[in-house]
Amino acid sequence: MSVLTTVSPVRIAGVGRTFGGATGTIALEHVDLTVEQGEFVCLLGASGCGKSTLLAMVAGLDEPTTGTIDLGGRRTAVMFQDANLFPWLTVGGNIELALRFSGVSKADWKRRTAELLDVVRLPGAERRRPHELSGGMRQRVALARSLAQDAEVLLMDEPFAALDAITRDALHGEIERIAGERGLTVLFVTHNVREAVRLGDRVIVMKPSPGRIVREERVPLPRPRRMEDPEVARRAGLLHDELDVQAGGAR
Amino acid sequence: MSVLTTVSPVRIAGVGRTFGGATGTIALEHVDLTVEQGEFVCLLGASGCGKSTLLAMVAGLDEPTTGTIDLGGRRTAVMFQDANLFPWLTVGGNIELALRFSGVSKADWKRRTAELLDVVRLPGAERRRPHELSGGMRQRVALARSLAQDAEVLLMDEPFAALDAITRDALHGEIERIAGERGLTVLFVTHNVREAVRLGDRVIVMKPSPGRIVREERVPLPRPRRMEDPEVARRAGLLHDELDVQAGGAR
Amino acid sequence: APAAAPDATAPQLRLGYFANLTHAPAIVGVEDGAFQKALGSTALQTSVFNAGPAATEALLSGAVDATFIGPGPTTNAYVQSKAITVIAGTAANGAALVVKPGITTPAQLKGRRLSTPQLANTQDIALRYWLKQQGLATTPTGAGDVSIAPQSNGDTVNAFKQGQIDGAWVPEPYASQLVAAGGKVLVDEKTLWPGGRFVTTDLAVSTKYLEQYPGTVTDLLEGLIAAEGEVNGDPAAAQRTVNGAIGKITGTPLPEDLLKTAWSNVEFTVDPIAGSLKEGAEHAKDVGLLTGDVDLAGLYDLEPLNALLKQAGKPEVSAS
Amino acid sequence: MTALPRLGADGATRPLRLLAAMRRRVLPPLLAVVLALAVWQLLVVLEVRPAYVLPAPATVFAQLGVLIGDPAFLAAVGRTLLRGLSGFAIALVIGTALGLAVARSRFVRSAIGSLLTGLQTMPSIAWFPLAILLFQQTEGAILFVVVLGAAPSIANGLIGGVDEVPPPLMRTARSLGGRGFSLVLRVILPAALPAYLAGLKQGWAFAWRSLLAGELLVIIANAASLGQMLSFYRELSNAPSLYATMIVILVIGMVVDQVFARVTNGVRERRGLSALRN
Amino acid sequence: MTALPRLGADGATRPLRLLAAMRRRVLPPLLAVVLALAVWQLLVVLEVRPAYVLPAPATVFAQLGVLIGDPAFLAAVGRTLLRGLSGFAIALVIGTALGLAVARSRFVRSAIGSLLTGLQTMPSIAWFPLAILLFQQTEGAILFVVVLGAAPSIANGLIGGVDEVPPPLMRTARSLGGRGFSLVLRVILPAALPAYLAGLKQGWAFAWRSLLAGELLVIIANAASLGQMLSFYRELSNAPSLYATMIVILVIGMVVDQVFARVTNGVRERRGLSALRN
Ligand SMILES: Nc1ncnc2c1ncn2[C@@H]1O[C@H](COP(=O)(O)OP(=O)(O)OP(=O)(O)O)[C@@H](O)[C@H]1O
Ligand SMILES: Nc1ncnc2c1ncn2[C@@H]1O[C@H](COP(=O)(O)OP(=O)(O)OP(=O)(O)O)[C@@H](O)[C@H]1O
Ligand SMILES: [Mg+2]
Ligand SMILES: [Mg+2]
Repeated sequence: MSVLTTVSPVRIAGVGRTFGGATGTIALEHVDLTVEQGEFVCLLGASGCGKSTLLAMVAGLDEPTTGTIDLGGRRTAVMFQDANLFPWLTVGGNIELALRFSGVSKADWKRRTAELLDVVRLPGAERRRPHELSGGMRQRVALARSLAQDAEVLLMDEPFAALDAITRDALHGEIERIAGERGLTVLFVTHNVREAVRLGDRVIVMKPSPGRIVREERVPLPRPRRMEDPEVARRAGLLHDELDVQAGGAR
Repeated sequence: MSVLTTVSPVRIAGVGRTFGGATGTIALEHVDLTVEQGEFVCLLGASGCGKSTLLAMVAGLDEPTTGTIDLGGRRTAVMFQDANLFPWLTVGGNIELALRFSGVSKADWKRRTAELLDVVRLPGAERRRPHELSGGMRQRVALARSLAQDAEVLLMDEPFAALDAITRDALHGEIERIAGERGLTVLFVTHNVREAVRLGDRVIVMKPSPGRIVREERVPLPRPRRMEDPEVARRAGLLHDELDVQAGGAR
Repeated sequence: APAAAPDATAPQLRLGYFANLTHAPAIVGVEDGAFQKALGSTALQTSVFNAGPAATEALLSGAVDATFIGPGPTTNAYVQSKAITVIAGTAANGAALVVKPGITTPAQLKGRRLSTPQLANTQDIALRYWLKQQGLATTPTGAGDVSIAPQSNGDTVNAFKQGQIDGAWVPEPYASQLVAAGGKVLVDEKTLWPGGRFVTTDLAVSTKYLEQYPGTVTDLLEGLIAAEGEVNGDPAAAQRTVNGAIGKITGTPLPEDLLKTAWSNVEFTVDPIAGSLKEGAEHAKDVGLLTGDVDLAGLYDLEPLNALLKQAGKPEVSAS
Repeated sequence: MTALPRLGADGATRPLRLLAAMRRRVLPPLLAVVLALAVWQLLVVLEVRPAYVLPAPATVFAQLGVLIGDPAFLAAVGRTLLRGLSGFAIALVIGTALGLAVARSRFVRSAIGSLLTGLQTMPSIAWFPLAILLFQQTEGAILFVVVLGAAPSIANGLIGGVDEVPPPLMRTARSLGGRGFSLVLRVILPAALPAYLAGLKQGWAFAWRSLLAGELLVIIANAASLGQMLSFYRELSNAPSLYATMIVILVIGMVVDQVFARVTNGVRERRGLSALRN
Repeated sequence: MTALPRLGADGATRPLRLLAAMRRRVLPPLLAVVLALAVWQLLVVLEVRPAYVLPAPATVFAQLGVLIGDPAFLAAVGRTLLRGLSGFAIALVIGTALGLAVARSRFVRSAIGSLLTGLQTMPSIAWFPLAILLFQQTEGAILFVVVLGAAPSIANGLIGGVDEVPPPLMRTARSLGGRGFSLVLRVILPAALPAYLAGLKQGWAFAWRSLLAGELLVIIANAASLGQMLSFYRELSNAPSLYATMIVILVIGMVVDQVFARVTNGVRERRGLSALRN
C-alpha cells in the first residue's frame, strides 16, 4: 500500500486475541490490516468472527494477546454495537458529554447538538430520555454522540442495523459527507454486504473460528453510489456468494 | 377476513398508545389488525413508528391507551429487539429458565436446549456466559429462548438485525419450518423489506408520527422462497419505493 | 392481696447483682453457696447486671424476682411503679469527692470541672446537693458555678490523670483509684450523713413475689446475713472470692492493694439505712433531678429481716 | 382523536386521582399505625405486663404531647438533629473520598478496603475512650463517633455502586475521552448514584445511632440532647417518657427515609427504572 | 500457532504470577498496617498522651497475645460470634421476607416501608427495656436487639436491589411466563443479588454493633462475652486490653468483609461485571 506520504493511521500487525487464558476462545488470530488516511474500510464476516473485538482493540479499549496495533496517537471515536446511552442523561446530555470530553467550549454545545441531531434525523429530541426512545432512535443518538467527538479515526460497529431502509440510506449519505469533510479514516462493521459495497473504499471479509481476514476487495466505483445501483448489487452478490462458500466450509 | 372457522388469534381493534399523559408522545393511533391462525405477518415501518410498542401490547406487557387487543387467552412468546439475556445465567440456563416457566419437565431440558442451540447455529454453547458472546450470538440465544416457550403466538422484534446474511438465511428456513410444524401465528418486525417479503404471508406497512398502518400487502408467492428470488426482489423494490414516498411526505 | 402462708416458698428465685465491689456480700453469697444453702429446695438463678437501669428493667418487668441495687435506681423504680420492696441493706459508704491536690476548700471549686458516674445517679445527686449547700449552683446540663460532666468511671480516672477534670465524686473502687493517681479526698461522703453512714447497696424484691413467697424471701435474707457474716468475718478470704468473681466476669481482676484500700472504705451491713435513702430522694428533688410527688412510704418491709436479726440476737434495723 | 377524553391510568380526572392517591399513600400507613396501636392497647388491657413497664398508648401519647409542648425538649431534639446533620455532612465528605479512592485504585482497595467494614463493625462504645482522648469533652468527640459510624457505610455504598457500573457504559465513557476527575464526576458517580444513595441511607442510620449513643459521652454545658434524655428516662424508669421519646426518634427516622425515598424515586424515574412496577 | 507460548496478562508463568499476586494482594495491606503502627508508635514516643491512655503498640500486642492465649477470652469471642451468627441468621430470614413484601407490594410498601428505616435508626439502648420486657433474662433479649438492628438493613438492601432490576429484564421474565414465587426466586432475587449482598454486609455491621451493645444488657455469669469485656476494660481503664480487644473486633470485621467480598466478586465475575477494571 501507500509507501510515499505520511504513515498510515491504522496499522494492525499480527494481532491475536484469546479470551480466558490459554485454553479459552481464540477470537482473533494473526490479523494484519493497514488503513490509509481518509480511507473508508468496511468489515464483513459471520456473527462471532471477531469484528467487535478487533474494533475494541483499535479503540484502545482492549489489548491484543499477541501482535501490535499502532494508531500513531490518533484520536478515535467509537460507535458500539449497542447504543450504550447514559441513562441518567437526556439525549442532549449524552451528546453534550461527548462534546465536553472532546474539549468543545460550552458555548457551542447547544448548536452542535442540534446540528448532530439533525444529521441523524432526530431534530428537537434534545430533552428526551434514552428509555423513551425506540431501538433505532437510540442507535441514532449513539451515532450522533460518536460524531460529536473530535476524532481522526472513526470506528463503527453495525451502526445502521436497527434502522429502516429509508433512514439508513439517508444516513449513508450523511456519514459519507462528514467523513469527507473531516478527512476521517473509517473502520465500519456491517452485516449488510450491499451496505459495505455502497460505503467502502475497501471491503475486508473475515471468517470465524478462529477469526481472521480471508479476503480484501477494493471498490473502485465512483461516488456518490446508491444501494440500488446494479454495479453495487453485482459486487455485493459476488461477495455474498464468497461468504456463503466459506460458511459452507466452516459448518 | 375469515369469518367461517375459529376466531382469529390476534385481534387488534382501534388501538392507540400515548406515552406520558395527554400532552405526551402519541406512539400509535387507531391501529386495527387481525391475524389469522397460522399466519405469518411482517411489520415494516420507519424507526420510531411504534412497531415495538404494538408488539409489547400484544404480548400483554403494556396496555393500550385506547382500543382493545384480544388474543382469546392464547400464550405468546416474545423476542425483544434487545437480547435481554439474564446475565446471572449461562446460555443454557437462560433457555432452561424459559422451559421451566413453560412447564416443561426437567428431564427434557438438556435435550431441548441442545436442539434449540442447534437451530440457532450455536451448538454446544450451553455453558458460555452472556457477556462472553458477540452481539449476533446474544440475539440468537434470545431467539432460542423465545422458541423454547410453549406459545401459540410468536412475536419477534427484528430478530435477525445483528446477523450476517448467511446465518440469517439459514435462520429464515428454521423459523419457517418451526412455525409450520407448530402451527404458530407469527408477528414479525423487520427493517429489511426483502426479509419481510421472503417470510410474510402478509406485509403490513406502518408510518410514524403518529404511528399507524398505511398499507397491507399479501404475498402470494409459493414457499420455500429465497431472498435472492427475482420475484421477492421485485416486490421488495415496490414496497421500498412506497416507503420512500411516505418518508418523503413525512419529512 | 390475700396473704400467703408465712412460710410459702417458691420453686425458684431469680436474683440479680453487679460484679462490683459494693456488691461483695452478694458475690460471696453466690460464689460460696450461702444463698443456695439458705434457699434449700428453691432453685437459685442469678443474673449479673452492668448498671442500674438494666437491673430495674428486669425487676419491674418480672425478669428477676430480687436484685441488689443502688439507692438511686431503687428510688426511681419505686416512684414509678410502687411495685418493689426493699427488704435489707447490703453495703454502706464508700464514695468521696476526690480533687486535685491544690484544691482544699469548697470555694476553690468555683469554675472548675468535676465528674460523676452518670447524670442523676446517687453520686451525681450527692455532689450537686453538696455544692448547693456550699453556695455553688449547678444545672443538669453542666452549666453553673461548677461544671459537672458525667462520664463513665473508667473515663473519669483517665481524664483525672490527664488533668482534664479537677475532681470527681465517685464510688469505690474509683475513689481509691483517683487517690492513687495523686488526688486528695476533699469530702468523704459518710461525713455528711448522720451517724456517718449512708446506704450504697440494698436488696430489693418484687412486692408481688414478697407477698406470694414470704418463706423464700426469708430464706434469701438468711443467706444474705450469712454472706455478710463471711464478708465481715474474714475480709481477706472475701476479697479473694470477690476479686476472683470480678476477674471471671470482667476479664480483669482489680489490683490487690487497690481492692484492699477501697474495701476499707466500705461497710458491709444488712442495715438499709433507710433515712439516708429517703433524704437522698429529698436531695434529688432539691437539685431538680426528681420531680413530682416522691412518696417512699411503702418502700421498706424490714419485718422479716428484723425477725431473723432478733433470732440471732443482733440489733434490729429501722425503716426510717 | 387525541382531543377525546382518555380512559386508563393517565386519564383519570383530578379529584378522582386525589382520592386514588389518598387510597394508595395514606390508607396503608394509617392502617399499619391503627393495627399497631390496637395490638398495644390489647396487651395493656390484658395486663400482660404492669402499666409501669408497658404504659397504655393514651398515657404515652399524652406524655408525647407534654414533651412536644416543652421548649427544652424541642431544643434537645433540635440540637441532636443539628449534630446529626453536621456529623453526617462530614461523614459524607470523608466517606465519599474514601469510597472513591478504594473503588478507583486497586492499591488502596487491597490496603484499606476491608478495614472500612472492620471500622464499621466497631461499636460506638469502643470508640469512646479514643474520642475523649482526642477531643476531650467537646462536640468534637461526639462528631468523631458519628463520623466513624457513618463514613464507612457511605464509602461502602459508593464502592458497591462503582463496582456495579455496567462495563459497557465504562467502555463508552472512556471511548468518549472521559478521563480522571471529569470521568468520575460525569459518569462514575451518576452511574453509581442509586447504590450511593442506598449507602447514604444506611450511613444516616449509623450516624444517628452512633449519635444517640455518643450523646451520653459528653455532656456539654446547657445542651440537653435526645440521646441524653433517652438514657435519662431509662435511668428514671420513666416508661411513658421513654416510649414517647422512642416515637419521636421513630418519626424522625421515617421522615428522613421519606426524604431519601423522594430523591431515589426521582433518580429512578429519570432513568426509566420505574416504568414497569407490579 | 495456538500452541506457541503467549505473552501478556494471561500468559505469565506460574511463579511470576504468584509474585505478582503477592505484590497486589499482600503488599498494600501490609504497608497500611506498617504505616498505622508507625504513626501510633510515633505518637507514643512523642508522649502525646500518657501511656495509660495510649499504650505502645508493643504493649497492646503483648496483651493481645495474652488474651488470645487465654481460653476464657477465646470462649468469649466464640460465644459472641455464635450469637452474632444466629442473630444474623434470624435477621436474614425476617429481613428478606420483609424486604420482598415491601418491594413487591405497593400496599405493604406505603404501610411499612419507611418504618423499616425508622426502626433502623433507633439506638439499641432504646430497645433494651422492651427486649427485657419481652424476653426476660434470656439470650432472646440479646437476639431481639440484634435482629432489630440488622433486619431493616437487609430488607432495605433487598428493596433497593429489586427496585433497580432493569425493567427490560423484568419484561422479559414476565413474557417468558414467570409468575409468583418462581419469578421471585429465579429472576428477581438473582437480579437484585448485588444490592442484596451489600445490604447483608451492612446488616452484619448493624448486627455486630447491636450485639456488642446488647451483651451489656444481661451478663451471664461464667459466660463472658466480647461486648461485656469491652465495656469492662473501658470501665477499669485497662487500655492495653481495650485496644487489644478492639483489634480483635477489627480483625473479625475484616475477615467477614473478606467473606462478603469473595461472594460478591464471584457474583460479579460470573455476570461479566469485572471485565473492565482500570
Ligand atoms: N469477554 C469475552 N469472553 C470470552 N469470549 C469472548 C468475549 N468477548 C468476545 N468473545 C468471543 O469472541 C468471539 C468474537 O466476538 P465478537 O464480538 O468480536 O464477534 P463479532 O464479529 O462482533 O460478532 P457479531 O457480528 O455477532 O457482533 C466470539 O466467539 C465471542 O464469543
Ligand atoms: N416509555 C416511553 N416513553 C415515551 N415515549 C416512548 C416510550 N416508549 C416508546 N416511546 C415512543 O414511542 C414511539 C414508538 O416507539 P417504538 O419503540 O414502538 O418504535 P419502533 O417502531 O419499534 O422503532 P424502531 O424501529 O426504531 O425500533 C417512539 O417515538 C418512541 O420515542
Ligand atoms: Mg459484534
Ligand atoms: Mg423497535
